Amino acid sequence: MSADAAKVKLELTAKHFASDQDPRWCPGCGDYSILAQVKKVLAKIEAKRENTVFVSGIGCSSRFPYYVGTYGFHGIHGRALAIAVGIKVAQPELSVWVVTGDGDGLSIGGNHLLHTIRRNPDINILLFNNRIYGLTKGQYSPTSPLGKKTKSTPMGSVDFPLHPLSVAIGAEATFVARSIDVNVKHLAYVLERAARHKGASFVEIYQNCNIFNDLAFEYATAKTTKDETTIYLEHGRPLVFGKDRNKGIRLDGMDPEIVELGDGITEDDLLFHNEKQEEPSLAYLLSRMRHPDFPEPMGVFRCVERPVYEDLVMDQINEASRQQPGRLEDLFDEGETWIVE
Amino acid sequence: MSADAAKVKLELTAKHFASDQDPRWCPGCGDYSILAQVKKVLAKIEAKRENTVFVSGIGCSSRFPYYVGTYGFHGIHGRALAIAVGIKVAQPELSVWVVTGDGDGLSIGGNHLLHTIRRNPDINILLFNNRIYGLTKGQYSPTSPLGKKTKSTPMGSVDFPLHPLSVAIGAEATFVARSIDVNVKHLAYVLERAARHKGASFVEIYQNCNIFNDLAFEYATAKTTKDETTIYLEHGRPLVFGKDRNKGIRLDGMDPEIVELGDGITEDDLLFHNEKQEEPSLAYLLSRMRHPDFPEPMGVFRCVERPVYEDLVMDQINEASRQQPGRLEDLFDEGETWIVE
Amino acid sequence: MVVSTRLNGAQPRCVEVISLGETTVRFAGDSGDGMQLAGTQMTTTSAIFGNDVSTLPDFPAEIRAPAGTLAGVSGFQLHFGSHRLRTPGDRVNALVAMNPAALSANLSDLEPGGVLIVNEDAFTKMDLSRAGYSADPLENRSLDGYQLFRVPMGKLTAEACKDTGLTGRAVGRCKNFFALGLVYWLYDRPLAPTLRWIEQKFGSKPVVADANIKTLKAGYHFGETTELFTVRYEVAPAKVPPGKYRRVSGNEALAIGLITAAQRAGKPLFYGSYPITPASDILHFLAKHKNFDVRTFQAEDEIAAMTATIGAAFAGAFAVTGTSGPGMALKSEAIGLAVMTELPMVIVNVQRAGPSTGLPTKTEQADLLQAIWGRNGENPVCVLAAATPADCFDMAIEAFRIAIGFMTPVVLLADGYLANGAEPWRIPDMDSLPRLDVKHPGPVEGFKPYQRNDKLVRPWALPGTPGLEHRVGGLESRDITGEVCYEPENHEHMCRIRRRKIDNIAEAIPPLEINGDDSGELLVIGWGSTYGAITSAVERCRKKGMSVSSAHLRYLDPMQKNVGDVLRRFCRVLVPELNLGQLAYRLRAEYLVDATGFHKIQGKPFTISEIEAEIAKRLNK
Amino acid sequence: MVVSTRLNGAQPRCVEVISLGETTVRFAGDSGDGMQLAGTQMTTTSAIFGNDVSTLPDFPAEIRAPAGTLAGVSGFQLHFGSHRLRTPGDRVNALVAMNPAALSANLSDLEPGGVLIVNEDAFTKMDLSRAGYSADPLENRSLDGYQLFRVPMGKLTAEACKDTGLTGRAVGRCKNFFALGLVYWLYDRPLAPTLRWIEQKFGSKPVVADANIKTLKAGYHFGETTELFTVRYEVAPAKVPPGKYRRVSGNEALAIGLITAAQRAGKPLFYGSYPITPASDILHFLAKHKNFDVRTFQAEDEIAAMTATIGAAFAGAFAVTGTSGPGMALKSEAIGLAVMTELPMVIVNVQRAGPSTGLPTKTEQADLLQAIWGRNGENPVCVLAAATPADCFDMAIEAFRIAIGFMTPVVLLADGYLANGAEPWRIPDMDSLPRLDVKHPGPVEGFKPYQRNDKLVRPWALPGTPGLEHRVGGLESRDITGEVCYEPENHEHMCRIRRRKIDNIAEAIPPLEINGDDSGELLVIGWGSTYGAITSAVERCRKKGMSVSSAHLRYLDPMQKNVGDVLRRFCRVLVPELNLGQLAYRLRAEYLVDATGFHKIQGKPFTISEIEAEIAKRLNK
Ligand SMILES: Cc1ncc(C[n+]2csc(CCOP(=O)(O)OP(=O)(O)O)c2C)c(N)n1
Ligand SMILES: Cc1ncc(C[n+]2csc(CCOP(=O)(O)OP(=O)(O)O)c2C)c(N)n1
Ligand code: SF4
Ligand code: SF4
Ligand SMILES: [Mg+2]
Ligand SMILES: [Mg+2]
Repeated sequence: MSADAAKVKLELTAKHFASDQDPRWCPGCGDYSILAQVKKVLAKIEAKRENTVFVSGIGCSSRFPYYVGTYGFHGIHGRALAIAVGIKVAQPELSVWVVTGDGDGLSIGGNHLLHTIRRNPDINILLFNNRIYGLTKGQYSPTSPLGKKTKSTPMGSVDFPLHPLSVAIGAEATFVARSIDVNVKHLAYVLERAARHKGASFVEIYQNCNIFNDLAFEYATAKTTKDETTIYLEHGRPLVFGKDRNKGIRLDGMDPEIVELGDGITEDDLLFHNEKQEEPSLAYLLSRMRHPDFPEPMGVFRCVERPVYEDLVMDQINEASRQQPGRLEDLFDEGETWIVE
Repeated sequence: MSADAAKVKLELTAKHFASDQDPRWCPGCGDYSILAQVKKVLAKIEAKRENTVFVSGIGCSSRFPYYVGTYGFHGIHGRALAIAVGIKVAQPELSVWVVTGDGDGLSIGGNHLLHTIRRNPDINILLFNNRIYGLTKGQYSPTSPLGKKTKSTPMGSVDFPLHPLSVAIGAEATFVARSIDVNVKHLAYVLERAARHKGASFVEIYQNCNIFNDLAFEYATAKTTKDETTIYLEHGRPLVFGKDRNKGIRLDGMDPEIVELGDGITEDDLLFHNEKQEEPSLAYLLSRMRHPDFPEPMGVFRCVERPVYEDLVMDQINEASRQQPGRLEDLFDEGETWIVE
Repeated sequence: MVVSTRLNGAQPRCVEVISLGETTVRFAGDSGDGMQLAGTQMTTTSAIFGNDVSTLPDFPAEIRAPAGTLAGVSGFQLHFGSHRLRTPGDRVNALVAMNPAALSANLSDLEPGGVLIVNEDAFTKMDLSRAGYSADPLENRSLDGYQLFRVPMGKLTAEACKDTGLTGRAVGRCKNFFALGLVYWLYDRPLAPTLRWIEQKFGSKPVVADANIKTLKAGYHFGETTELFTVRYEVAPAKVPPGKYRRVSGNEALAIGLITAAQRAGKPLFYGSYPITPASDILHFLAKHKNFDVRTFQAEDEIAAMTATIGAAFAGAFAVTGTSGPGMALKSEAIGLAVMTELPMVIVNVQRAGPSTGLPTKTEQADLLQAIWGRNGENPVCVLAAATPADCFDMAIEAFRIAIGFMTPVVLLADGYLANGAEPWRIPDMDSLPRLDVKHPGPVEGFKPYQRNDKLVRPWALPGTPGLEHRVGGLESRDITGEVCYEPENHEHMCRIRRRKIDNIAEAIPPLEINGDDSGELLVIGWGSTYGAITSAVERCRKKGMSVSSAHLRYLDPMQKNVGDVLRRFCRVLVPELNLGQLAYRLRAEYLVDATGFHKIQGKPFTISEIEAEIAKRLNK
Repeated sequence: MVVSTRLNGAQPRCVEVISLGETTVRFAGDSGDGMQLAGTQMTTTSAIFGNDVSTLPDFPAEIRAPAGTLAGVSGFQLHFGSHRLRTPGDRVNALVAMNPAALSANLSDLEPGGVLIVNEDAFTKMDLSRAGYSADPLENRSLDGYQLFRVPMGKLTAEACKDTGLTGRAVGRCKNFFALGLVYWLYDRPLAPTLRWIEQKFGSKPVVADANIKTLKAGYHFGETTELFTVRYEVAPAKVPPGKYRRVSGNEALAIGLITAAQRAGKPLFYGSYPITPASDILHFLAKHKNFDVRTFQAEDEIAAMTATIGAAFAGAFAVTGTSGPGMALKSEAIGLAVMTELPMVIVNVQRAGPSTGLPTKTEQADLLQAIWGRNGENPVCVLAAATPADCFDMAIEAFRIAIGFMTPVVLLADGYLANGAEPWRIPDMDSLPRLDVKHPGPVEGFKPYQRNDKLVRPWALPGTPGLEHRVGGLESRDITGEVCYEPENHEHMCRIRRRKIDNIAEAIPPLEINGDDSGELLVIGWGSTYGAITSAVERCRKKGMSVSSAHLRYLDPMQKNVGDVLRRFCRVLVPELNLGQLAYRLRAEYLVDATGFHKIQGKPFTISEIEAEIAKRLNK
């Protein structure tokens, strides 16, 4: 099969995951690109439509399930994760994806994020971070930077933002990653990694809302700046970045610092990425590297194994059933009984 | 003034902060000790009863406000922090304390914790962690360890716990500390530090629930073990612990390890605590040191400055009023008007 | 064995035996005194003996108040009789008080002239003052209006345990068996069931078993031999339908009913809940029965519990969430999502006294209109209410029958009184249980998720089925196809369909039955846990010749088709409720009938006589 | 200046002038076509001209649907007349359609024979197909039933801008001014107000200003000179009370009212809210007015917004939270806490079409019984509803008057139609504004937080005041002292007091007024935003001689004291509502009056004629 033929096949299969609804995002919205990559990855991992469920809350991003030809659940604001956990516990074999926004997932739904992450069910959580409330037409969100002027903050926001990955690592997530809507190859890579991880995979996707928060991530996407403002994580590799890949991140105690390679500093002096490090402090530290002080890490921050929630639930059920198969007669007879004649 | 006289004065003043209600916790509950220390610290910092408000949610711990002779608000389950923020924004000059439990503050109230911490209002948050739901008579809580058998988990909990300090640091708290109910001196020290910090001070207090989770912290309180299972943080000092203070914590890359002092290893090789480190990764790493793998750090993990929420709110109001004092006539006349004669 | 010396009937001394049709005994003591145990033992014994029984525990609001204080008093009330009983008894005929606080907290419920047995050893200066007594009530004639029996239970228990090897505080903990033995003698109860229980329970601790047995017998013998008691009571067995019985509380019955429904349908049972008094015991019960494929999910809050339940229903489980009032309020937004997606599930609200946190351990019926109206938009669900503890079993199954039959969330209301109250439950025959047949569509072409059947019910298509891939959500859906639809007419159509579908349930439920004549001067109509008090009161009034009947609603939305008819056949309608008039409001709005309320909102159930008196008043008797 | 050539009255060609009492114009186009701007300009111009006006924007549900699609159509409807208007008009008399999608989406609302002005340049193949047309409606006679005017607005606009220096896409964006100019000519509107506005708005961009001015005038002249139009309309000024006016939408009026209330009391205004359509604009408005000591708090969710509002009330601010239906459901548990703690605050619910997410941008009135009953326990609050956009100002102040006068949360209901609809508002005289006097207790000995005055109102004691230290909470409090209290009688007492306190509000509000005769055959009674349609319909029917009156409820709980009386003075009662009968339910339950509903639940307001027809039907006319 020629490369072209393979491509054709792949695209056909991506179409296989389209629904009969036309997406209704604004022209130019970053959500389109993410949708395309998700469908491609579904094809690549050979997902079955009937065994896949997309769950969301409310927001522009949360319209996502309508556009995927699998099962779908468009929930209420902030609750996608709890719906997803219910689905997973009822039918552990389903492949469950959650699409949420920075408002949906971190504002009203922040608590479910913490608790779902700690329970570690095998679901894939995609948080489309556009640093704004899109659907309600432009209020600041929990990820909007301090001082951000929006409809609800005409003098600038006074709320210090939350950083999704730091929060997820605060809850000790087993899989944490980041990508950007327009970097489609990397996005597809990260999505595939998330899909293949057994446990709760948390992916933050920088997404441009060209209507209410245009260019929020320009620093990380513009040709002229992106090499200096982002750094791509590779497992086992040193943290190198820059147009000429001549800069790196070194640790000074617990503080990361940017250094130039050469002049006595080699890659060996740099921080080496280890996504499998049990101790999540490294992932936390990476999540703290932020523009403009640091290049922002992209890729898989952390990927470790931990038993998944629905397995533990089913283990207990199986164990209990093994010890004493459930018979209604026994249930009725529990405790003391007496016979009246 | 003799030491005794001073002590008498201090105790009198602690009484000054008692209410007319008798505490109704179970005899032996750790909450009593915390109440005593809080009252003592209120006296020590010369708090004014009328300018102090204690706010809580629901739980055994949340009965706290009834026992303090200041203003008090016993809220609903999980919402103490939001109530407190409302109070603070309405009257920034009040001193506001929040008392919450591991269920109240981390289960139903987890989201408010994240958002309050990130906003950084000047309030003191005391989370009484007894790793159980006390008031509802003994279900596991988000801090209960995996496998914990409780009324709602007869076969053991399958939920990986949250760790309050890690969560708080995930939200980049400006003040994070930990103490234990029975270690009254240290508790008083930490409470005083929390009170004096300008910003949201988050304090986890290990609290024994002798009815539903007795001895959960025995490792950290028993004479025979506590020196090995806890480590007291001091700003600028190396992390030394052990009965003979002959052990320490050293960093191996980003992994902490326990080392014995001597044999070539000196205090200088150890990790030095720096509560003022801007970068919270150190605090995060400390929050990850857990029994039985590590001695658990006690004391102030992190204490940094950041503008406080209510000040920023009031700054904007003052600035707006300075630019154009609010006159109703102007408000009514905004936009286009016309006159009908 | 000593027990063989028990002289049934033949009295060693001259003791008068009074026969009672029914009687009420309350055990009261400190939380640590084992009163719940004594009470349940006597209940089982009486049930085995053949009485009808009804019970109510009374827990202190505090977890563990300091010993000896009023806040720490724990009580257990048992009503037993030789005929059908429906409540734990209006007034206490005999009170056992293990300490001054228990006396102080319970005396007002004891009938004048009632039997009062006190553990006089506990009437020390310190305990008197802890209970707020300035003078010793045993000494100052303040108890003259009762038949006071002072029993040095502490000493006598110590005596009984002397040779058992039991020592120290453990001896003190046997006191409840002394009290129990004494009461057994007083009411001529057999010791055997309790002896059996002790042997089973403490089989591995023979010293404890021995001490408890000796103490129980010592109590019994104390009654028999001391001159203190000159009267003894007997309560003959009742005529109860034959069968195998056990005692169930409402929460137990409800949980058993949920498991039964799921098992009869061959489905996993999903229970998503956040602990809250008085609903938590359902979670505890279910978590202990994972061998029935029960998947309990202790959520981070009620909203997660509710939405996880919706997810589980979408994925095909028999999905339930349970809570109490404040939690119900939190679920309200999400229940709307369940209504929109037309998924089957059961939402249990074990009501407690509100508003807000209210009196969390006390009972009330004030969430009815919340259940019906407490959501945004036109948001109809089916609302049911259980009438007695054992009825919780039937209503749990009924809730699922309706939920799956009509693809709708069903709210099942219970309350604190039902939850903790207990009554004998005739264990049903397996064959008598309804079979709940669930039909899921198989793979088809051109599947339409909102294509309805003649009852307006849409199909329950399960993820995992090829070809049925579809999407549901909280936005308005186009009928039949289920896609998002902003068209005005479709919205009106769907709002009306959702309402009509609920109304259609009325076709699938039995008509309202009348207790008493079909028409007359006064109809007393109620719902939920007031059933026992209302029915008994009406029976008493009818015996006195009053023209009164009663009816009890288990279906609150929709109501049964004949409710309007029934109401209109009576001159007046009285609605006793543990609220300020919510069912009355509903009946008035629906049927324009001048139903007037009788309200009690004290965290306590109605007594029979309260309702009796109100009936008489309404009939000007 | 060119404008001076405007030949008022004297027509250069033979044009018939028709006088209208009122008329309705709708501008419709793509979201990017500037229709909202054209509409508001014409509104202001008409108001300044002296007409009464009422308007309604119609936003697309999607943020930015692809250009040219149906989903992207944005509309603005203006009703103006020479007498009192109360609605934005039932049917459209003249429609301006800027593209095929706008035509397709709006044509059904245009009256038969109505004026239809289309931008024919936009009827390209691509745009036709985007709008779902298979054939060009301008060509296939499908529009024969209307007065169709095909105007090449694109070309004419380009022409007009030719010498201004404006180029490219910016020229296209002037098209709305061409349409506006043409419509101004058609209805004989003065250009001056819009010219002034353009100059102000684009003062710093003279090129843009110049282009817009030229285009506006070109549109006007196109009407004047082209042979296309043979008829022109005039709508004489209305007799409106003298005074200074501005246009307000309901959300603006509500926000202004809140600020006014706080300012009149010398209090900070706290507004805790989580964004939600259609309530968000209140937050936006308030956030822009921090110079009035407005402290806006965009919370993490509605529960935080509600509880922060409770905290702010406790600390003495004028505390408000605002939301829409789903958010209201989320707040319900916390509202109970506000009820228990008896703190004053205002809870705004700008209702939208439910249930669940429903039709989030559409209007509905289906949260009335949620407001009254949607909480656990006996949980009464005061419930008010605004009747018109400008009435939102008065009701916001009234809500605070009651909240602080009775120490109670007050729910103020508006809806999407009021929120976005606009009408002229006579700017009140400062002296005519109520002064809201708040009294906080000063330092006293033995302060009792639940000591009530004769209206059962407890004091509002502020943290910061020495000697008043006290604690409040969600557990039941003992009356007077406020300490936690589990006593049964106290609970009943407090439940009844909380209800009675709300009932007492009826003593402090004006009686219900009747529009029409005091008695008669039919009373039409409504609440909220249906005011305009009901009142106008009843007036029309009365003119036709029917025996019908109307009354409008702004107070829903408690209702005014004379409501029962009013209802009973009519043979029949009709209750039009944008729900399935919630006020009707309440009236029936409360007064046992056979009030029957007339329902519309399509996300849209009633038209006057719908209600007119229903009245006629009910009166068998
Ligand atoms: C209970 C509730 N509160 C508020 C809303 C209004 N609302 C809808 S989406 C949204 C936020 C959207 O922001 P985000 O999650 O970041 O999604 P985006 O639109 O940016 O993709 C809000 C506040 C709602 N639908 N339900
Ligand atoms: C909305 C709501 N849900 C549930 C409850 C029941 N409830 C009261 S306290 C509590 C948990 C208490 O645990 P924690 O916060 O750890 O406090 P502790 O009693 O252990 O001090 C729960 C679940 C409630 N009061 N309100
Ligand atoms: S508003 Fe922003 S996030 Fe929403 S669809 Fe438009 S561009 Fe995308
Ligand atoms: S149950 Fe536990 S936490 Fe609660 S008062 Fe008793 S000992 Fe303390
Ligand atoms: Mg967003
Ligand atoms: Mg706890």
